[in-house]
Amino acid sequence: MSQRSALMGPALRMGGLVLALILLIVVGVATAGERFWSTGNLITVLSLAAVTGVVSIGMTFVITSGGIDLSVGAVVGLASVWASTLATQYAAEDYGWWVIVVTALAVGLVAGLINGLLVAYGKMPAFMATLAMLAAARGLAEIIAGRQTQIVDVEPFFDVFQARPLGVPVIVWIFVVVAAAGWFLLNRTTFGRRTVAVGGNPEASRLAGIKIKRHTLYLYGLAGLTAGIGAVILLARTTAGSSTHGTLLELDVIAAVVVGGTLLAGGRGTITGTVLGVLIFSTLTNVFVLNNLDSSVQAIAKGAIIVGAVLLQQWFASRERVSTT
Amino acid sequence: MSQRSALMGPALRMGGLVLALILLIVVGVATAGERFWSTGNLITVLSLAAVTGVVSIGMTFVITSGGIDLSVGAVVGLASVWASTLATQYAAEDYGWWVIVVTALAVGLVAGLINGLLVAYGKMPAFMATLAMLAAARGLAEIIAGRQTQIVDVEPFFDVFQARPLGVPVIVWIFVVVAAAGWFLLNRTTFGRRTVAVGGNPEASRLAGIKIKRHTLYLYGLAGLTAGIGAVILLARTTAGSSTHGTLLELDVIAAVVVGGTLLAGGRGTITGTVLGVLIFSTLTNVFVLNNLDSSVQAIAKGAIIVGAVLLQQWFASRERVSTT
Amino acid sequence: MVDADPQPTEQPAQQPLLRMRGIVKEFPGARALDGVDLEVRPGEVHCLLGQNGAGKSTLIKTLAGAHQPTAGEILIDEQQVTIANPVAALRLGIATIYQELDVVDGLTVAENIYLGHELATGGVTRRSEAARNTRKILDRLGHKEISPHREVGSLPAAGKQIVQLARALSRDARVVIMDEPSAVLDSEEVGNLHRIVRELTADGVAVVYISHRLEEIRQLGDRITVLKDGRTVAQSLVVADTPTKELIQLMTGRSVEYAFPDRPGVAEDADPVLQVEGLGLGDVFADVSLTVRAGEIVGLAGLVGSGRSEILETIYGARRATSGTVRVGGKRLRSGVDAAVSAGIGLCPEERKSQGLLLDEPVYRNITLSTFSRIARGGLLDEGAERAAAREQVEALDLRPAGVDRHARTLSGGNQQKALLARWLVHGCRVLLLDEPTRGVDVGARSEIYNLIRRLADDGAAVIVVSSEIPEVLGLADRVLVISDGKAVHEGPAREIDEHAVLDLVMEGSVA
Amino acid sequence: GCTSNEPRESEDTAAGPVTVTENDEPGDEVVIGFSAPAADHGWMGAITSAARAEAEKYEDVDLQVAEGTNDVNVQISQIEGFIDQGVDAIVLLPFDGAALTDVALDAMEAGIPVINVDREFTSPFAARATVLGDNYGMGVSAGTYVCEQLGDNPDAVVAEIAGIDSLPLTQDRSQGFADALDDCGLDVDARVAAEFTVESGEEQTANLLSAEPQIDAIWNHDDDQGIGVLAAIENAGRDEFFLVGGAGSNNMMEEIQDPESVVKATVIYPSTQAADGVKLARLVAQNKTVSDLASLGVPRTVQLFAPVVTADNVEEYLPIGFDS
Ligand SMILES: Nc1ncnc2c1ncn2[C@@H]1O[C@H](COP(=O)(O)OP(=O)(O)OP(=O)(O)O)[C@@H](O)[C@H]1O
Ligand SMILES: Nc1ncnc2c1ncn2[C@@H]1O[C@H](COP(=O)(O)OP(=O)(O)OP(=O)(O)O)[C@@H](O)[C@H]1O
Ligand SMILES: O[C@@H]1[C@@H](O)[C@H](O)OC[C@H]1O
Ligand SMILES: [Mg+2]
Ligand SMILES: [Mg+2]
Repeated sequence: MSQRSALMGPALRMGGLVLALILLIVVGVATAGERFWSTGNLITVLSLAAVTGVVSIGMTFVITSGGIDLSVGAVVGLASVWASTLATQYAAEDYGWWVIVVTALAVGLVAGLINGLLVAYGKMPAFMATLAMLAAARGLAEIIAGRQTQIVDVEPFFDVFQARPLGVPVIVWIFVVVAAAGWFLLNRTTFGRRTVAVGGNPEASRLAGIKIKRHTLYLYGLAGLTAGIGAVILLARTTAGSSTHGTLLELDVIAAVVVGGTLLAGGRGTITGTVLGVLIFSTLTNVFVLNNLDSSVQAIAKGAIIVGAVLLQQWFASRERVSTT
Repeated sequence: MSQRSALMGPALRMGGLVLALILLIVVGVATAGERFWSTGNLITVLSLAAVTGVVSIGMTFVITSGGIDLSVGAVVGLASVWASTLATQYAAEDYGWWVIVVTALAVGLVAGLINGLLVAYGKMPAFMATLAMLAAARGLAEIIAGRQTQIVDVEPFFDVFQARPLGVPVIVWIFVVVAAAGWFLLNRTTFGRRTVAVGGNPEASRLAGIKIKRHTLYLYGLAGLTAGIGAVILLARTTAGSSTHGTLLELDVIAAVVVGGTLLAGGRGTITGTVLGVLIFSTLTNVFVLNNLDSSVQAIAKGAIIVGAVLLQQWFASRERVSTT
Repeated sequence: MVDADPQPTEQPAQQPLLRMRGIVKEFPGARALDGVDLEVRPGEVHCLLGQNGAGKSTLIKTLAGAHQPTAGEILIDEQQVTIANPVAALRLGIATIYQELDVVDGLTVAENIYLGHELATGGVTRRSEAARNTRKILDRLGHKEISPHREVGSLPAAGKQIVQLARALSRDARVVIMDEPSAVLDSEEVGNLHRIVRELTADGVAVVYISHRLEEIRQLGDRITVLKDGRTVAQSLVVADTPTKELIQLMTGRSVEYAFPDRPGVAEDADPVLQVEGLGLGDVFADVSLTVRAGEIVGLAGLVGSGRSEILETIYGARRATSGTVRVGGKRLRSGVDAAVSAGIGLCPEERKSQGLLLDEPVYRNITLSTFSRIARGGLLDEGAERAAAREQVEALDLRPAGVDRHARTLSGGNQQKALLARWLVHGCRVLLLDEPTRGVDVGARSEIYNLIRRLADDGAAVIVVSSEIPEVLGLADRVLVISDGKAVHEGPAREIDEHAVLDLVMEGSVA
Repeated sequence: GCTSNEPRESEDTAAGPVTVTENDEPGDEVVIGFSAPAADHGWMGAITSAARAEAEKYEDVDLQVAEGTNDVNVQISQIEGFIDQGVDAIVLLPFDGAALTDVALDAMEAGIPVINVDREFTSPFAARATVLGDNYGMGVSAGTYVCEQLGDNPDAVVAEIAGIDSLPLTQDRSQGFADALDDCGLDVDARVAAEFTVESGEEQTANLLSAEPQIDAIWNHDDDQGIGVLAAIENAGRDEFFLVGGAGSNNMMEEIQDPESVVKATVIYPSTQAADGVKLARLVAQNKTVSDLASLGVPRTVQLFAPVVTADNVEEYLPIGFDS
């Protein structure tokens, strides 16, 4: 019984999400038919999900640990700008496309580590520390970009990131790989288990010998890193760096993670849920556009989906609780 | 001794804020001289602070109770739009300017109560419930406004709200009155005590017989109401309703409240701190404007101020703990 | 003997495994330890005794690396060591079971046990090996039925305690510290725990054992160190040679009669104040009926997890009953805590900190938490009157320290319990529901609390007490309900039943 | 060939040599307050830089540039500051014309002439002079161009990628576009709205292209978001349509020069209008007259031309392009 429920629990919890996604797909097929259910369109949906998706994986870790990162959108902007300055592009011409990638990842990582320092060692509430980073990163990005959109001209970069192995764009593959790695990291490694522990009971974790400060530092670093990857994807998709990249991304990301079933209070996280959450929102946008619907209506639908998904989840969770007792 | 420390504690905590504000004022005087330190400019600073200030008072209650309201900015937009539709304006011409005010307050209140229902009775995390409201309220505002800015033509409305008794604009008086009422409500009434109790330990409060659901409902209603007042102020200032009013206001408001010393985790709230927080940010903006400084630099400064204020506060708090011995 | 020579000299040859000398710990606001000495030998059960707030938990947290001592030295095998953090302690072979249930609800049993020392290769967890080892340890603890893959959040308190024990065992420790491990366990579990402790000591492991249950210390302990006000007042007394009376004298500085107050008996015609009929809550408990008259104390005895707390909480309206009714003074109660409170029911919950107190609020606001609205006038607080009401109770209950503006966090467990009782004394209750009112409370405070409960009943309140200590239920209550597996299996006067009979009933019930 | 609506008074900002007149002789020192929305995209950035550059040219102008902001509440306080400070003139590109009207009126009442740029106030008394882009006209120009190219095909699929939908100017542009298409029997088959950012341009376009497997023409309101629009088109490997841009950025003009590109035209929305505003403000403050006009005084309204740039005339417009 306890064995079964341990396996059933997550499955049940996922139930609501899968249901919601299927519902959206049904609506998509019913209203847009083949225009929706075509390889091309499905790839569009996945491509559009890539940035949010990758960043959501990092965010899943942060939220699972009981934290939050409001700065990811701004960090995506900053990383995209830094990785596309003329200096970076010259270096990329000289040394290789990876210079761009490394720059973006490094910027993301460093910004994340600063967040981590403030939260872990400065003992700032994560909300405030990352809100400060949000403001500062946007400001810095604007200064670096001089408020210009920076067009990337490094062909080898596009050769790599706009390729389509097996017909699927590289950026979608990146999403898939990051999600899989995130799943493994969260569920199969000490790092992941400690993340859950820190979120569930920080004091117990500390007493069990986990260096929670250092761990927290890493977690925000990880979130920053995924923001860096997000920036690379955006560069590849838009061919340009801009200080406006990632505007309000943080809200989409947090919504996807929490709608996916990760507890905002920490102590429970699910990568599968996050991926489903991301897909639900990007399918929603797609269905709306396919039907030429107004973005205002879409905003309302988005609100409704958040409410519906969270309530449904709670309903599943309460059923589950009854069934285990 | 413990009596004294109970009084000293908050005073010490305020210390950092007052210091920061004085610092900013010194910078203002040093860099802009009379242009900064003139009645006219000080009134400009206060007028600018009015919307954020009023909404921050409501937010202080929500955060003190352990919640958060991300929707206030969107609700300000929605209320401003609804209170300035042609229908409302006709009614205002017929019955009086108060129709506009009542409409704005009612819209704010109802939106807040819906948040409250979702949080209290739907048991949704406040972050998610109000994020959903953010999306939905913006969407609805756009639809109602038909994406047009709605100009208010009701002269009596402006007669009231653009007056300047004792040389100070009515909207500044509104801020003062709301802040005073908020202080009284939080510190001197059972409503305030309940708010602190619910934020400090919801389960204990519930078991002590406090109706925490109903109270939570009221709290979000209150926050919505202050958003409605904010909308009235914006209407008075801009003479127009717009679905873009209040964009990103929530972040400024939350920053001001938390920088002011209200605990993001709940259980402790301070209206005085909130007012200081609001003034710090609006003075900052003003000093930057007077010195023609770049908004990018300002964003970075804002981030730094958040970090500095929160860290300083922690330092004061730790000193305070020592000094009570 | 104690005063004459605190150093026992029976076995001078044996080298102490662990020695703490002159340990001082200052917190901002308190000198928790003021020169403590402790000496522990391999293979012994060394008991730490002291009133609430004496410094026991602080001492062992110092040993566990959770606190840094302000002064003093720690020696292991006569070598001086510094224990900078919990990892260092574990590395030195010191494993600790803390007083609070320090488990992570979202992780499985196996993951909790190996938290911080995961079985892993290059950071990747070896899950099946962890599960296998966990099964072995649980088996050793007599809890085969707990699956290593079960989420700990779904275990009852006693189960979580088992997990904590298992975690300590998994560490291969030389010293295992247990801070009130028996507080959440019922008698059967306690027996099990004692068996494990003996196994450990047989292997040469030293156990430092903290408990407020003196009989337990008699049964299990080899030597005792007594703390009072952060100082060692007696070191390494041999249990067998030290009478209980003397221990109490050492702990409290006075002699306390560890006795229950007299039972005046309830008048036949006393009004039934609380009437519960056919109450049920899902599959947690069913068909509970009971009547409590004015002046009567009814005890609920049973194993941990048998559903007693849930019964109280359901009567109180904190859980929504799936069947049955509750009446107070003949009037049927609608559900909801607020209805119960306004009908004059009060509940002192099981978990003081998470369910009872606003830790960062002053004591007086904790005491008036259910009455401040009533004291207020038209919604305006009257803090003067609140302070006065609180001060009155603080004095009556001898709550220490007496300042009502102190934060509740700074009170020891026993005093926190008194503050909770004071809340309902200010409120004035027709029905008082007490869930484990003496858990973690020292002997001195304990008998004060017993007297207080009796006095409340004598003043006309109807009282229900839940306690896992059967003698307490039998000694305090007029009438006893034995609960087993969510059913009342016996009801009768407390005088007519003894501990064994209760245990038999409980066992039968859970077998049935 | 292509025209927009006839400008009532036009100043030749499009191209051509800069005329130096006696107006450029230094006069009394004037302090001009300048306020505009946040420079969060190239066009708006160009607006401010052009204004600054213009002010640099005059030793008698002290331009006080307030930080760009999209918060009307903050922008109002900036104007209040200018009034309080007693500047000689204010050049104001409001985030929302309606919302800034009242404070502009205050300024006028305080005797400070206000030059309104781009987004129009709702009261004629709120500005001494107004320099307007022509948003409706922009839509008309784009629509007319599309009609010219597709006019003979009534089934042609026309798509529109609008800018920030909640701005009145976007509504004006869409209206102009729809009206012009209507004249040749076409309509907008699919419409999405981006946010003047590259990212949103890419995202919305990707969805749009998925939704419409076959398109004949697309009008994109804004060349800044156009970078993203083009990227999405590239990503989807589509080229069966032609694209018309909006605003007139350098890189769209370069695309127009490239015969391979889907970009065939863009509609100019001059990023020099705030610079014109500064010029006019100086003249007003110094009590001068626009020299090429016979009438005395600075005109009340200057509405700029919204010409269509195509491969034929792109050379002519390149000098006034702005960087995204
Ligand atoms: N974190 C802390 N901050 C301040 N003072 C503390 C802290 N922890 C403990 N103390 C002080 O240490 C004293 C001893 O507390 P400790 O927890 O060691 O008592 P104890 O003997 O374990 O009591 P109990 O039997 O109730 O568990 C307390 O009275 C308190 O004043
Ligand atoms: N912040 C603090 N300031 C002062 N004293 C504190 C603080 N935190 C804890 N204490 C002290 O720590 C001691 C132990 O606290 P704890 O919560 O462990 O209670 P306890 O006495 O061990 O409770 P119990 O024995 O009932 O479980 C208490 O005596 C309390 O006075
Ligand atoms: O984005 C620009 C907008 O802000 C301005 O008002 O008009 C031109 C546009 O391209
Ligand atoms: Mg203790
Ligand atoms: Mg219990």
